[in-house]
Amino acid sequence: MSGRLDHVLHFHLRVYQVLGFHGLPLPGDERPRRTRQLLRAWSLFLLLALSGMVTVCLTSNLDFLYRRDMFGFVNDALKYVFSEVALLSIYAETMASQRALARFWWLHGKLSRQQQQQQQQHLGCRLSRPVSLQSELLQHRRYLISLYGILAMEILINICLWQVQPSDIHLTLFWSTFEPLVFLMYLRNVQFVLHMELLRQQLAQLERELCLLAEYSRFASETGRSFRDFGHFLRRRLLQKQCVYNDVHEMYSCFQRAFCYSILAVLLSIYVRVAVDCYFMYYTIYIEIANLDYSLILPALIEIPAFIYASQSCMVMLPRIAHQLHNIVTDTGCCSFPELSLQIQNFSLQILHQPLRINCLGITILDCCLLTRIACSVGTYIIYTIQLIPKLSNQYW
Amino acid sequence: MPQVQSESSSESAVQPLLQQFQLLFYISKIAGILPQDLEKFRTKNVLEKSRNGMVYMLAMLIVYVLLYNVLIYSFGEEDRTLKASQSTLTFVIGLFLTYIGLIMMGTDQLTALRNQGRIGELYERIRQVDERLYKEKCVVDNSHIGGRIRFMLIMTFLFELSILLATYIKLVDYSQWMSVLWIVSAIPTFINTLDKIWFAVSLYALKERFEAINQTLEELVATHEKFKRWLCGDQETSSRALDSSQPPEYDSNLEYLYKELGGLDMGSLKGSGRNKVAPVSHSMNSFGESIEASDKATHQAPPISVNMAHESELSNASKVEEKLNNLCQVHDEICEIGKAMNELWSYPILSLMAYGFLIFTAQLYFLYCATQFQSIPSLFRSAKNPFITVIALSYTSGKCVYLIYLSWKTSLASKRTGISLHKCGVVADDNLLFEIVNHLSLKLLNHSVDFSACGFFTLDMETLYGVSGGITSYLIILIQFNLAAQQAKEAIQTFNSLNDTASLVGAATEMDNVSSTLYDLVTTTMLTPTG
Amino acid sequence: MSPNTWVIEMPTQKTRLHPYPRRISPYRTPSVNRNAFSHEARPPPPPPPLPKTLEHPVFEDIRTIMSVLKASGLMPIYEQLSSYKVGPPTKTNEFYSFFVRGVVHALTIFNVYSLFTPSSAQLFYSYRETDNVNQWIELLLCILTYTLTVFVCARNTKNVLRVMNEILQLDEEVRRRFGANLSQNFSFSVKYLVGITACQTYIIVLKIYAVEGVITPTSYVLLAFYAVQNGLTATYIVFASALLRIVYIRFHFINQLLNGYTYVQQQRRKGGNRRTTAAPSLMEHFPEDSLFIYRMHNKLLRIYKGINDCCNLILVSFLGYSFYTVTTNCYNLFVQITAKGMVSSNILQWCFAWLCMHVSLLALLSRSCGLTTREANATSQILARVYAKSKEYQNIIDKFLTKSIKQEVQFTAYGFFAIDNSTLFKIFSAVTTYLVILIQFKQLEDSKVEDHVQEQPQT
Amino acid sequence: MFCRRGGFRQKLVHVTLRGALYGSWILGLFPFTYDSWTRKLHRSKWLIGYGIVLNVAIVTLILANDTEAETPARMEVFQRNPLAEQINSVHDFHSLSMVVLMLLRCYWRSEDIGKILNELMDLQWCHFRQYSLDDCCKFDNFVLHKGLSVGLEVCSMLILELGMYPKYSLQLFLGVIGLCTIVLVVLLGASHFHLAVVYIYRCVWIVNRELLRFANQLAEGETVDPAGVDRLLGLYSRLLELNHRLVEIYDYQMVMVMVSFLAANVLGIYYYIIFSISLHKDMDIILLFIVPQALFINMYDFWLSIAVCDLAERTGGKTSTILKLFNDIENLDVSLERSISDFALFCSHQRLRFRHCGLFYVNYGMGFRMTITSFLYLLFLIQFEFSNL
Repeated sequence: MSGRLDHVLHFHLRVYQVLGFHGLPLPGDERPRRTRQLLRAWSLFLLLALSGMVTVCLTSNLDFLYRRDMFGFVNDALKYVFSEVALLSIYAETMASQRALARFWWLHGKLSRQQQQQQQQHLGCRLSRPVSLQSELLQHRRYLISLYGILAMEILINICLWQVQPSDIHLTLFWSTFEPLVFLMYLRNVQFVLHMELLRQQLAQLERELCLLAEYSRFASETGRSFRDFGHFLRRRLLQKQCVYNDVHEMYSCFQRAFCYSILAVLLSIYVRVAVDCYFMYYTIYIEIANLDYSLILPALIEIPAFIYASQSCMVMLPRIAHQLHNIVTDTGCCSFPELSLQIQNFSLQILHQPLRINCLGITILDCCLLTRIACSVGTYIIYTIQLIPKLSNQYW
Repeated sequence: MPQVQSESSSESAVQPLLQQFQLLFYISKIAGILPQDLEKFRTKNVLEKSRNGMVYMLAMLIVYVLLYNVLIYSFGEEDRTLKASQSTLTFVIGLFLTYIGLIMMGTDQLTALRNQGRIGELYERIRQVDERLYKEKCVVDNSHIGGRIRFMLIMTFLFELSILLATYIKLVDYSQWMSVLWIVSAIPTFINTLDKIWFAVSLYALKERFEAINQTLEELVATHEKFKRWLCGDQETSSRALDSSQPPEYDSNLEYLYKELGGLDMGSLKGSGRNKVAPVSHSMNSFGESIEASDKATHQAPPISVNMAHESELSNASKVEEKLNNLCQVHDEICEIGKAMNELWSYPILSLMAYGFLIFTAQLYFLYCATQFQSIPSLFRSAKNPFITVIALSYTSGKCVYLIYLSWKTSLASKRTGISLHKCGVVADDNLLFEIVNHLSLKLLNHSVDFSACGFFTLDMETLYGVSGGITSYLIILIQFNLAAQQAKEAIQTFNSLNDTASLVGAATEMDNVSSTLYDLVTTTMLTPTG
Repeated sequence: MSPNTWVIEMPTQKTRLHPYPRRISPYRTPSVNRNAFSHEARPPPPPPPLPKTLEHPVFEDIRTIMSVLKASGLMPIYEQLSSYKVGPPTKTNEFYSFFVRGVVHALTIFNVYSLFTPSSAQLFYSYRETDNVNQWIELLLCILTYTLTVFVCARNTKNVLRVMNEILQLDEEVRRRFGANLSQNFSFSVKYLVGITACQTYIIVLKIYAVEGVITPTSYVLLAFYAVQNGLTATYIVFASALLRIVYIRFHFINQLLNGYTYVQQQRRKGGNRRTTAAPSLMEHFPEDSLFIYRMHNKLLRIYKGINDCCNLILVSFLGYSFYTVTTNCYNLFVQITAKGMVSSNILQWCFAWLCMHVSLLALLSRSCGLTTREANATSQILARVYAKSKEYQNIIDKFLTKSIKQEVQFTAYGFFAIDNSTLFKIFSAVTTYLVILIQFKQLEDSKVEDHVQEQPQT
Repeated sequence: MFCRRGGFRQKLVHVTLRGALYGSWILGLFPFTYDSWTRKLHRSKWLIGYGIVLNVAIVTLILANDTEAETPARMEVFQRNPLAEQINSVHDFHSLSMVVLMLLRCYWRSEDIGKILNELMDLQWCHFRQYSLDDCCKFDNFVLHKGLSVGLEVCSMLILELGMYPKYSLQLFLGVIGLCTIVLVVLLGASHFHLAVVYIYRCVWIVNRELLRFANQLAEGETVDPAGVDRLLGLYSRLLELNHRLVEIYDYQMVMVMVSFLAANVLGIYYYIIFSISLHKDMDIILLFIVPQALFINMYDFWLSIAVCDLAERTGGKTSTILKLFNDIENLDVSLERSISDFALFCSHQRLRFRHCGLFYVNYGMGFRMTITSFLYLLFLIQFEFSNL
């Protein structure tokens, strides 16, 4: 069953299809063209429905938004507007940039097939040994944790909030309309995590194989025992790895092509939400309203780190690969082999040319340094807004 | 750039890029942006300096400045009343901001005057590059650049007219004849936009040159893959090796899907030429060039498979070395041209960025003021109406962002050349070729085309991050000061603290003067503990 | 000096000692070489007439500024051993500069003492609490900066001499090789000197006018010393940028040399030769030249690092000081402009003088640093434009390029931040930040005042 | 040049290292036993248990008799503004969690730590033994400084605690002693990392020196076998890998320690300002001596911890500079050329940098930014202070 996706991926991609995030038919469902058109139509429909809801929220004079002062009102409006932008970009991308996505999955299938063939060669001809579900879960554990952990947390907090919070017309209206958007954004975020996780797995695989090569060569150079044209063998393998790296890099570029806008929009909206809610938190403390809905930012606080952690763990693979590559000993004990080092240099130059930087539209590299910046800027804006509060309060009421 | 056109344009030598610029040139000549000679351009498509053009241009500049001052004066009366009545803060900011546009226009025109000779050389160099590329059998066609220019011009007219008319109809009282002067208020942005269209289109042309180089390399790769497969006729076995291990319906699905999705995928992987060309709509999303490139590769695949599959250039290194060398030299030449162009336009770009930053902030701030029913300087009356504000903001920010985006894409395209080069090396594994590839890729690593505004900041998307941060924080600060000013104003009746208001006023002005530094405090000074 | 610098240092001594004759023998008589590259102070060979006419070609250009620095004990009064070598100062000169430094420190101590005693109270015009504090901090910063400068200069005497010697050595090599002696008119240094002195005197005069009442001699001393401190610090900065400019010229020279081999030049020369005679093979000198260029580049990098190490701390403190000064002056300016009624032209002029001086200094520093850094990093880019047919030439090119991937040099202020064109930019944004904060403090104070005034009638 | 009195210095360094070792053994912070025959460290469960018990005891001791609450000065400050009190409570909680996390990490990852230390010792023994280590002054300097700073920290802690209180009691002494031991634990735990870093630094330094020797030999016309360069490359990559693993183990602790140091500095100055200016206290011994010395020592230690990382990083950067020296040597033989360019490529891919949890690189630039940031936040705090005056 090498051709198919494994169960976990299959299931989750189905989920994303239902949410209208994944516009491609899965391998194994017949009449792909029709499925594709259906999916497109479905995501278009979702987009229209949700934006309609948002417009209603923004325009109606029911208090979907915080009415009691101007600033709170603006903040709520901001939340809605940004999530609307995010929705727009998400569904537009789902409908428009399927080419890159298809390419991504095609390459993924190709690479995993190659790996399986290699494994079969290694393990003799025990062909098509079915991959057990448990091993799949193990394989995708990071993704699963980040998905279900935050999901559980969100739901838990919501339930607690409903228990504790004195129900207020504004809150009920607001959260009943805003929560779905939050969930959508969050699931999209996890979809990015899934793709990056796949990338990371490929890279990790590559690193492992290079490590093996390095081991071989070290062994050969230390003991001087190696079979005929061992260097040639190493060189062939390296060439193969170069092709693999090329494909992985293409996967990466496809990922960026497929998701860049929505990555930007989703992160931005989450960020705005966090900043705004922090303001609200301080504000509610400041004017002693019994209002706990700022506790809902806790999951949001985790979402950005979850994304950034995935992308970082993708990006740190690259220097490791280079490290393993340069660990290959060129002059094996029996025969020094100039072509091999030529190959190594070529590979490392290739790595220099094809860096793996996950940056949404090149705006900023999404690694943990971003976290520090985000934290600091949130702090600063909080300080500004807090300084605003007294002036506002005696101006507006 | 598909093969067909190359065939057609093979006998006719490469036509110069400037042919496409005719419309733009005439318009900007009339508007007095370019001093170059009109006759020379019409006859043989070259930009040459001419004294008459200079005189005309200077005259235009002076006229513009005069008109603008008259405008400011004539619309200034209410400002004076406003200064007495309303918060002086908004007044002073407004007075400062009104001249930014003028400064920007002056910068553009004076720079154009300064390097009127060098622009011609620039396009001459581009033409030489085209010829060299043509020698290497990769043909760049400039046909759709003209369309691009037209599109941009139309957009500019649309924006300017909509802003102008909307403001004039809604917010200017056209009872007294002075109000006709309002048209003048659109001149600086218009001229600036024209100037930037020159820059943007030339930049785009450079980007296309880079893409042409990449595409040539990709073609080499594709050809060689076919060649190898043709050489060792184990095509079906290899494909079996891929396909045997999977259920048939999945395979057919995939085949179908990729035919559906514009088959660059199967195309550049399996080199099979049975695909559709990508629709143009896809070719502009980010990394679009790769799509185009490989599309072209697959597009001209059939002739390969028919006649020229039997030899591939990558097979003998000595022959391909020459070609790769030339391509690298052309690449480097294009990088140099990019640097030169950036150097020519550095001051206008800097002024444009400063202008964009200030105007964006100011417009939002005045919008806020308008919502608080405070009166705002008369030249920014467009801020009274949120709809017009949105248009104006999208116009201004569109200019800045498009330039930044384009330069970013260009540098990306220039970096992709190394990747394609390595593909060549990997596909034809041959030690001689590997040595060549190493050598050239070392060279390519040192070719740098990065656009910067006077070395203050580079024009890539990173800048947007800083700019947006700056706009937000300064907006917040301004609003803060404004609120304080309001309170002080209320306090005036009870207790006379004139100092305070004035100081606040000055505060905001001072701050705004200095705030033309693009990076904000958040990103530069304190909040980036990044390595 | 850190014991680590020898890491770079050592080879360039040892290697320079022996191998040269063997290496560049083909076009040089060994005897001259050995003298040229050996360090012992043997009587040098009768130098060719060229250096006779202009004795040490580098420091001729910046003679004035050097003399100022020598006189103020910031620079060692070195002996000139040969036209391409300077030696350590003699005992008397050393003692002289030592003495000057002692005097400076004594004055500083006196200064600080009198700052903390009421004797200097009349120097601080004060219309506000905050401004007075600013004044104090500014003065202390100035004193600190100058003292630091003196200390660092005293400690780095040897390094400065070493750097100079290397520059001279390099010049000699260049001259032997190409007969070109690199020099440029450093008139900007003189201009800056004049400007600085003018500014300082102007400021002093303003200050004296500003002070009301009769001025005690203590305050005269204070003012004079204050001016001297500022002037000398500024002079040192100008000197540093002049040194950088010198290095820049060298870098530029080798880049030009390399530029002759790029394919563009080659084609041009081909075109030229086609018309005239048969072209001599264009790359024939490339191997030797490339070796020469690489060596020069290494040496220049070392000199660059040396200069950086010498004025690290001084740069940091100066940047901090001028940043603070610019901020406070902008603030004062703003207060003056906005405070209705009590606008005193005196203070305005004072602020403007300060702003002019510091901004121009910052601009000079950042510009020269940026120029030099760019030129130093441009070498690999130019080399990447050299296309050679034969394999060994390609290897020569590769060997440099490989080692210069992602290895850009930077002129850093003690590793805190890189100094280049963007520094000015960042400094101004920082100034904005602190200005905002200062203004907010001022608001707070005003509101406090109001509250008190409002409370009094009620109580 | 500095090492003229090398012998004495060596002894001093030796004593300091010994002191650190025994101190951490006593405090149960170093759960390894040294087997001198195989020259290896073995993890021992007993020591871990001992450490856990000891530290839990100390923490309970502190919590049992925590006399901080009734310091008059503090009380005044907190009555003065509640914000300070909130911040202070946050900081206390943070430091407590820091201690817990440091110990837990130390025990939980002790396997890996043992591996790393063993490999380090192995490297020392096999490869770097034959080189003379005496003239690495920075190593000695840093070790001495570190020891000094730890000592000073504890002393200033004592002075601070004892000086702030008007009345002495047994409870107070117990609490202070417990506090000081905990502080000592934290400092030692941090200094383990720094000592490891400085060891790595020394190795890299030696690699540089070897490369330099090669360069000189080549320049003097002798020949160098490429195997030597390859060996150095191998060592270098092993060192980088060690460094990577080390940082990965220690990063949480180091981040917390740094943050707490910064916070301590900012808050200290903040309280100081509140106390001196807005409470209009007259200058007495507390204001003049105790608080400032605590602040200075704190900053000194903080800066030391940044300086060592920066030192190592710069030394790593020097390697590529040294490699450039091979440029101007003509007729290098091919294999040597190739191995040198391999080295250069390796350097272009990876350098010796310290990046904690990917959050920030530790070097002077980062230190500078941290200082500015904390200064700004201090300013904001003071603004609040004044605004609710």
